[in-house]
Amino acid sequence: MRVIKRYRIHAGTFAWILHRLSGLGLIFYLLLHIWVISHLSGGEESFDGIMHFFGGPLFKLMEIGLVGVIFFHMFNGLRITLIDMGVMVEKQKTLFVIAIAVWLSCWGASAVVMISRMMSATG
Amino acid sequence: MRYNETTRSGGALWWFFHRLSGLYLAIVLFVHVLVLHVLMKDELAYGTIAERVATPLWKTINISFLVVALMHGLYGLWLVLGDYIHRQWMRILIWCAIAVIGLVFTIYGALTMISFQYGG
Amino acid sequence: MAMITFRINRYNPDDERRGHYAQEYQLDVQKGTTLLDALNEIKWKQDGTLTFRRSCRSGICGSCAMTINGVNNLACETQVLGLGGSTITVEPMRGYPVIKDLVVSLDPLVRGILAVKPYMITHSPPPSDQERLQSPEEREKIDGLYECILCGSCTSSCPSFWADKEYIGPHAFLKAYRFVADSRDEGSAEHMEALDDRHGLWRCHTIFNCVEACPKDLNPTKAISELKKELVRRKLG
Amino acid sequence: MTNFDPETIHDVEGVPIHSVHRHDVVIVGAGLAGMRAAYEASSEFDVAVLSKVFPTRSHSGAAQGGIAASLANEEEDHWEWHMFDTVKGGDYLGDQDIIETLVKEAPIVVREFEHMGCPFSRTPEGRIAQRKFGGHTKDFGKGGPVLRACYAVDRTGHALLHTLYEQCIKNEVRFYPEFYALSLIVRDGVCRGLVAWDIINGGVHVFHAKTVMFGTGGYGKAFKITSNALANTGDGLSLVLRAGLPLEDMEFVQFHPTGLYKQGILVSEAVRGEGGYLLNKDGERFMERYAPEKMELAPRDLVARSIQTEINEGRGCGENGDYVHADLRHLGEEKIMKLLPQIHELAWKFLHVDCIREPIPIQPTAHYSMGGIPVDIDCQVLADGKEKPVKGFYAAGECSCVSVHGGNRLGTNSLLEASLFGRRAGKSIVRYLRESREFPELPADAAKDALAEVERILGASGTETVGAIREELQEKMMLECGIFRDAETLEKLAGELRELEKRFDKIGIDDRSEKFNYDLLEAIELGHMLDFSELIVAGALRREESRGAHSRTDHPDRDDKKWLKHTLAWKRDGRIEFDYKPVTITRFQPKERKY
Ligand SMILES: Cc1cc2nc3c(=O)[nH]c(=O)nc-3n(C[C@H](O)[C@H](O)[C@H](O)COP(=O)(O)OP(=O)(O)OC[C@H]3O[C@@H](n4cnc5c(N)ncnc54)[C@H](O)[C@@H]3O)c2cc1C
Ligand code: HEM
Ligand code: SF4
Ligand code: F3S
Ligand code: FES
Repeated sequence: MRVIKRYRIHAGTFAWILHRLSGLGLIFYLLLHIWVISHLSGGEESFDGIMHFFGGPLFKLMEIGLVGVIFFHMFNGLRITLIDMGVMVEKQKTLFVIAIAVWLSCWGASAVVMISRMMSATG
Repeated sequence: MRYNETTRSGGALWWFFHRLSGLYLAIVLFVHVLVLHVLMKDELAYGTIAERVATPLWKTINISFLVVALMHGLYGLWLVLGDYIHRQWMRILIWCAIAVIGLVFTIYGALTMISFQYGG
Repeated sequence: MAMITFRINRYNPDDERRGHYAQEYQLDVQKGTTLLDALNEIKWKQDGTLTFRRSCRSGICGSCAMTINGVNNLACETQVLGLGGSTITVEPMRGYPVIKDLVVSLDPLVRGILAVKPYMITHSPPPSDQERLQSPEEREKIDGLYECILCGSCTSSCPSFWADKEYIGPHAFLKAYRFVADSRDEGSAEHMEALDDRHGLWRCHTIFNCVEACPKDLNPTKAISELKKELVRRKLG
Repeated sequence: MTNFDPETIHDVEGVPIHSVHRHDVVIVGAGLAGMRAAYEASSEFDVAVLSKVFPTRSHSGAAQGGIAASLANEEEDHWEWHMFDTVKGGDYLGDQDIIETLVKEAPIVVREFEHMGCPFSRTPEGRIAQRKFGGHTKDFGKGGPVLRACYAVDRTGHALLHTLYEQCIKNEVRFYPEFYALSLIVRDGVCRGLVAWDIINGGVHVFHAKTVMFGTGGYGKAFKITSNALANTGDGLSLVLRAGLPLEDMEFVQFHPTGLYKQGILVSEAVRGEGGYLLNKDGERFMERYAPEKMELAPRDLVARSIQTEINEGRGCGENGDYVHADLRHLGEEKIMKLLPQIHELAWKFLHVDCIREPIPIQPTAHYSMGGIPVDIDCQVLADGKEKPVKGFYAAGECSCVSVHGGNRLGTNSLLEASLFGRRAGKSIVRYLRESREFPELPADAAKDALAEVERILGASGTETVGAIREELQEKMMLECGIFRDAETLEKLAGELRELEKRFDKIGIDDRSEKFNYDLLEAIELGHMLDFSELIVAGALRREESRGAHSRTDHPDRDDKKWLKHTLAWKRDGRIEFDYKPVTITRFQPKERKY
């Protein structure tokens, strides 16, 4: 017997998919990060070499993205943890809006700081 | 349908750990991101990083962060895969693979941290 | 009065090859007409082969749960004109095997329920000639839990169920917690036994689709979070 | 546990061997009556329950208000008072010996439900909470309304039904959900099982049983405006008729005063019990005219007739003047949301009326069938309607007539009846089975009629449609055999029903598949409704008096001399035959019924 495979995407589904993707992104980033940091033991040259490689504007932009991903996973993770603690289970929609708002404002603020630093560095 | 021991996951403690580690990561990571990615004045260079990494306090924080983040993240990966993969042997295989990755990276990362010395 | 098009996802088990297909019906709809009224009208006047479950037509039996414009709801509680729009899509609930047209198999629902030992467990004998006492405050704890009509909307809407056919499901978690939260029940451990399982609670990722889908405005997610905490508490001793 | 032994399974013509089942007890109906019996009997025997809808979807779940028992949790109450109210409410047609059993055992049954885990509402002391309900009074009608209806907010039926389902699961009752009973196998006064249709997969199944019990519920669907579910088509009644057995007091159909306008969906009596007013188009509390003392809390038949009179005499509300208002506004938001949340929800979802701010448009709705399968106090079905039981055949609940409700059922007495007599049926089945170890022989042609019926309808390709005939039946029954009746219209209606039956022979259906074919089932159900509707009309025509819910405008008074008796009716070779039996009177002599 077959099953139907369509369903409306509610906010919760959306947050869950993003949380998944961001979580998966982060674990792969973390593995990469560990490898990068391991260059520290290789001494100054090796580390600065790789840092230089990651220092271009493209990677700077990606870094802003990374901060966004971290912040999303973090604030959504906190939202889930609050729900699990029984906080605002009945007002989940409000909590969802708060989480998204906090995420966007933290990300926005960080992005402003980072972009302006980028500007001053290049300019 | 029987829900019996062979499928028992022992998920309770892992679930709890996921929340706790999440909280811990939220604090450490928030600071980490602010300090290193946002408020950082200079280029990320060997000097600036290495100086910090070498202090014992930062060493402990970094190592605990490493372990907790790996466990949190890899268990998260297991959760995701576990949602979609139901064949028992595949599950065992994946569980082992994730455990190995975890072990390798923990050791690898920890060695970097512990062995590192700077300016002294 | 408005002419509404009903786009109904159909499936005839005697014609496997054709599979699922959409068929459209037109109907003049008045204020006050529920979707169930409309479906009945279509069945009785236009096409007797159109098949769906229904009984109470007053939102208490749970028979007529289906996916309406992409969300699960009870047809008998849905005002057609309240949906807005001139086309309404009606599909069988997602995730359950389709038996015919809008009728789905209830086996996954029943399986989930059976897994949680869905009955009050007591060891001490009840007082003779008297009820067990339960204060109004204790009784209040099972409000929002015992009202479940077993319509299956919640579990059908849950992505975890889509991925795992043996997922016990939010409807069953709600049922389990209905007993765990009952001051008279003495078998919490037994109700929760099956929940600490790979098809159990830990497959719930707090997605809240179940809450959005529940036509009785119940909150399975709340029950789930209470159960998770309870299980952890027991594990930690 | 099971009796499965291939050697002993009989061949039944036309039915594959794997579709022949054996159980000690086969119960049709998973409402309160059916499942309460199943719970009782399953402690010792192998019980199967068939239901045409999934068990928890039985119509018992729709009951809102409460279940009566003189627990005296809230204030003084006695079974004698409850008995008096029931006798009087039934306009003295109820059998008093049986009513005495009903009211005496009521507290036991309700407490058992509590012990099973039913989530009753509670008093501050932690006891089962009780509320007022129409017709239930203190001190043999001399005091005011009494708090007697035990309730779970306004979902009492739902709470009870789910509790029973849970307990049946615990007792490992074997459910056959979505199986439709097609015919009974009664030979030589012994019931040997029944034939059923597997709705999901299609196919005729035979259930070979030592005992069969019916808890198939009511038949409100024979009327246009009804509070009943679409599944309440009274199949059980006509199955019994077709097996050559009689039905009792079929002319007594209760109309509930407060149905949602047009939909018929019930606005619980709690709406009156908690203090709602009934207003006509002039905003007048018209019950002052009909029951100055009890006002809105008078019994249903009286209130329903009062509303209908207001409407008939041009004091109804709205454009067509065909409804009145139930007004809750003076109760205030807090009380409404706390005590009557489901009513608020119903009015909002089905009429878009917010009862905190607006009155609810209501009209009388066909609600309950007092008549049914004649049974004795142990729920054994009576072959002659009087004392000769059919061996191994039981019935309880709304489909039966033990006669506790007489001519008119009091609110909250039927949940009580269904569960109490379900329990008694279970107990007497257990007693019976302890004696008889053998399965009665299963005739080889047991499924003949059922197979023929299904085959005929699946192949039906006439021009008449089930929908049209049913609509006509429902409309006619409502108008011509409804709250007010008279000889002329009833005679006309009898003729019209015969016409409808002829048309029914010429139906055609669209869906010819075997799997989940509601087209087929609706046709079978229509056949049942036509069958017993004839009996209702014929019984109503004969009973030349007004009693309880049966109200003849051409015979407005109760006539105890001629009509203090139960109607029994058979259908033999298409002809209706009548017999009567006396009413048992013990404590309370018939008196005029005034409120
Ligand atoms: C809206 C509403 C509100 C009510 N409120 C109250 C109240 O507050 N208090 C009170 O005391 N009473 C109330 N009543 C009356 C009371 O609910 C019913 O009389 C009682 O529940 C009947 O129970 P039952 O077990 O006899 O039948 P039901 O619960 O109707 O069950 C009938 C069963 O038989 C099955 N069945 C029928 N035909 C077949 C077939 N051919 N094959 C297989 N299965 C079949 C059905 O599937 C179902 O499982 C109310 C009734 C209605 C309609
Ligand atoms: C290095 C940082 C992090 C990594 C690599 C990471 C990774 C992951 C992954 C892969 C998942 C699984 C997602 C899923 O099951 O859908 C997950 C889940 C989760 N993460 Fe993180 N995470 C990190 C940081 C955080 C932080 C800072 C929080 C904040 C509290 C957090 C809270 C959670 C929670 C609560 C879950 C469980 C969600 C669920 O059950 O579905 N994580 N994480
Ligand atoms: S919890 Fe709600 S959606 Fe789920 S089965 Fe119960 S009533 Fe339906
Ligand atoms: S939708 Fe599913 S994942 Fe959990 S919160 Fe509800 S059960
Ligand atoms: S028909 Fe019963 S819930 Fe819709």
